[in-house]
Amino acid sequence: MGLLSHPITLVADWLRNLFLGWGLSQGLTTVLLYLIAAIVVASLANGWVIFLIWFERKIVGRMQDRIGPNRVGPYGLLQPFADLIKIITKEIIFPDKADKPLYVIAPLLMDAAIIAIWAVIPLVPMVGMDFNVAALYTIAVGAFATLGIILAGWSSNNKFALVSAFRTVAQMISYEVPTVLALLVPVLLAGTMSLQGIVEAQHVWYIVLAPLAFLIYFIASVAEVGRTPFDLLEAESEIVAGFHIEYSGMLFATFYVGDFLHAFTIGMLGAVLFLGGWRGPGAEAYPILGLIYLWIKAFVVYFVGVWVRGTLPRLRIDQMMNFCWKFLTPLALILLVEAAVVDRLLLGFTPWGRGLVHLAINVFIGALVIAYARAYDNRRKRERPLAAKPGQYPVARPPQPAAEAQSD
Amino acid sequence: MTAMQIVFLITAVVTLFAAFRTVTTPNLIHAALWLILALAGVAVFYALLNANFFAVIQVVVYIGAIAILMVFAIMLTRREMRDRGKQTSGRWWWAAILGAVFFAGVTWMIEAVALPSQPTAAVPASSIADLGKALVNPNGYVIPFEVASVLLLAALIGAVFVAWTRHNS
Amino acid sequence: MNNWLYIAIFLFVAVLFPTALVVVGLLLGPKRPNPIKTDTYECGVQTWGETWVQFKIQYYLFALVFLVFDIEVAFLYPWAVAYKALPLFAVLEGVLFIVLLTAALIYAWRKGALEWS
Amino acid sequence: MIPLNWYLIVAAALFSIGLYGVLSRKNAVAILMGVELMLNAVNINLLTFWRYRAPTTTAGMAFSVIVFAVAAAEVSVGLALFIAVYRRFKTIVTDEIDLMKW
Repeated sequence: MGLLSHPITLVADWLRNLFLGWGLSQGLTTVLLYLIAAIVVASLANGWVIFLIWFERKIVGRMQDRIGPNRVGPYGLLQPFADLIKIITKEIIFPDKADKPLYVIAPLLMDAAIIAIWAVIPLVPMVGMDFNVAALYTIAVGAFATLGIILAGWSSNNKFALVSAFRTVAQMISYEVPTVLALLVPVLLAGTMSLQGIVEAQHVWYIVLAPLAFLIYFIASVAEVGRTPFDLLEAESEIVAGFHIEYSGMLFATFYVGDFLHAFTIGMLGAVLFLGGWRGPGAEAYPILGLIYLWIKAFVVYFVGVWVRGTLPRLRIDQMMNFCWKFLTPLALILLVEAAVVDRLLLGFTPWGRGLVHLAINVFIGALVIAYARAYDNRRKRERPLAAKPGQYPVARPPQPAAEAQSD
Repeated sequence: MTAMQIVFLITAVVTLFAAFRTVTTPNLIHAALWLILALAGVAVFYALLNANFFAVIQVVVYIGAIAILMVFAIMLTRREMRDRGKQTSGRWWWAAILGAVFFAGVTWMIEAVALPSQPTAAVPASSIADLGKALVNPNGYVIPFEVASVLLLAALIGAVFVAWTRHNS
Repeated sequence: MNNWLYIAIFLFVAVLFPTALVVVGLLLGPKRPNPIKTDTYECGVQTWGETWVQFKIQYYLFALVFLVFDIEVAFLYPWAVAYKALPLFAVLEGVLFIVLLTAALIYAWRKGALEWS
Repeated sequence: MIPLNWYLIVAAALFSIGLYGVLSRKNAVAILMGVELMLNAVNINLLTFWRYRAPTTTAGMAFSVIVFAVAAAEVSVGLALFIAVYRRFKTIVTDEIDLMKW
């Protein structure tokens, strides 16, 4: 029972005895312990966002051949703090026509929904809760985030905000379908909805058993967060700033922070569901190692998201909807059937044997999908060839400035 | 009075108030939001009943989908969103009397019957798996299970058929 | 029950965090509203007409298909949790459910309900 | 523990409020909201009796899952009808949809 092997149990027991020693009742002690645990986890999440904001700006800046934040502190590390201090002293504007209670509730609801996901993430082995519907819980709190966006758009009393909110909600609910279906695959393979149980069942990481489901989950989650290339909802060039156009000061910052936290949270969920969560050498003996493993895995998934964001251009809304409904959803349905039928036939296999068969079938399905997509693309090109000849720009070019009078 | 009972009473007051506002607010969007609060209250009841799965499903299905669908429908069917004028029909007092009588009658019935205040057993840990097994068990609910999927298919076909006309887009 | 207690406390904390930040922002920030500042922001152009305008049917159709797929959660998740203990026949019943769901998707697709524009 | 009849009374109240909404509202979407409240009241009863009388069986749970599916089907078709009606009559206030009055 060393500090290294059971640090959390040790601290919890110490605190419990401390509170009991003060003469508090058993129930109240439990409530206090839970409160402390919740505050620790939520602060961890929120504090981490400060680093993420710096990291993402720096990395995306480098990817796009810029320097990124570099003025405040070494490597611009203190930039987020400067931003925080600035934005916290900004005026919060309440538009005259806004529906004020809802206008304030909306960002709080959205941010709270994202923080709430952290309640069920198994950060370390053994400790933490074994909530038997945790996987669905992560979807359920997402419903409140959607609600927050509708409220923000509607209560702002602004056409841009409302149009954007509706687009966002249409996008979020559309991409929730492949998310839910892809999430069903690890639940089915593990035979439980408890995230702790899913991690424990991953003797072989589910990314081996279901790589395509992981991809779908990742893409659909990124789209649900609404990051580039799925950031139509706040396409500055089209609808000004999106559903939070009227927001300012800390209310706006709440949306902004929620966005970053959500991005990392989906990395966390991806790591828990498909990358073995806290699993790693020595994690069972030293739970703190498990936390570090989980954090690294989550960070890798998050980094891929940032990478995609820094690289790809924005999609058009019809392309985005088509991609969801006509590609991801059917593929997720096929994968679900595949996982259900194949896993039943592999009952007696060892974990690795099972994993390799699943992997082979997934690769096969993936190859088929790519071949189909190629064929579709070729057919489309044949049917509707681009007007431009090779060597020319395939897009309409602005008229060449024959005279200087063109420019204004 | 235990802590659970206090939680129950608070939830009951909030839920019923939200439900009352749902049926009385003139502004339809506000009515939809009150409805969402009432539905969330029902989810808390499910949690208090140890029906974890249903508490979560309540939020996913009702708040995440049905309420959103309603908000969309409200926005689609108003030429202007602010609702003016009376929202209740002239015979609302009839409805009020009927509701009150119904409530009184049911309450009287509930009080007349001796009901247990303790559950007969704890909820087994495997209740969700049991539900899953029962839903696909030929001696259980496999017919309702498959009929439900046909119902959903029919509902989707019907709804898309009714709502969607090409010239309307 | 303890799980729900933890979740309730966590939800409370989750609401508390952003609320605290916004309250601090309200306290520290200036409050100097004027009619131009609190007017509806539309890039400086005067707003025109009602904000709460009517929307196109497409939003509704997406929400509709989404609803059908959302209900499937209530049926397929218990099935997936029970999966390990099910005979092959019962697994295939679940697959039949998924196939019917796919039929719904295909109908909406062929009908053109999934086309934006 | 919470006595069983508390749940039943709350459910009855919820049902009555929903009933009032269905009967008194003029807007069709608002009527549907009342129907949702009534369905929820029914579901509370189903799950309450499941919890208190037969928690080891699955009948109560299976029934409420079906209620969920029926509610969803009802909402999707109902709202689609209202949208079609709105397109035809430019209103979904039920008093004004009187083509079949005579």
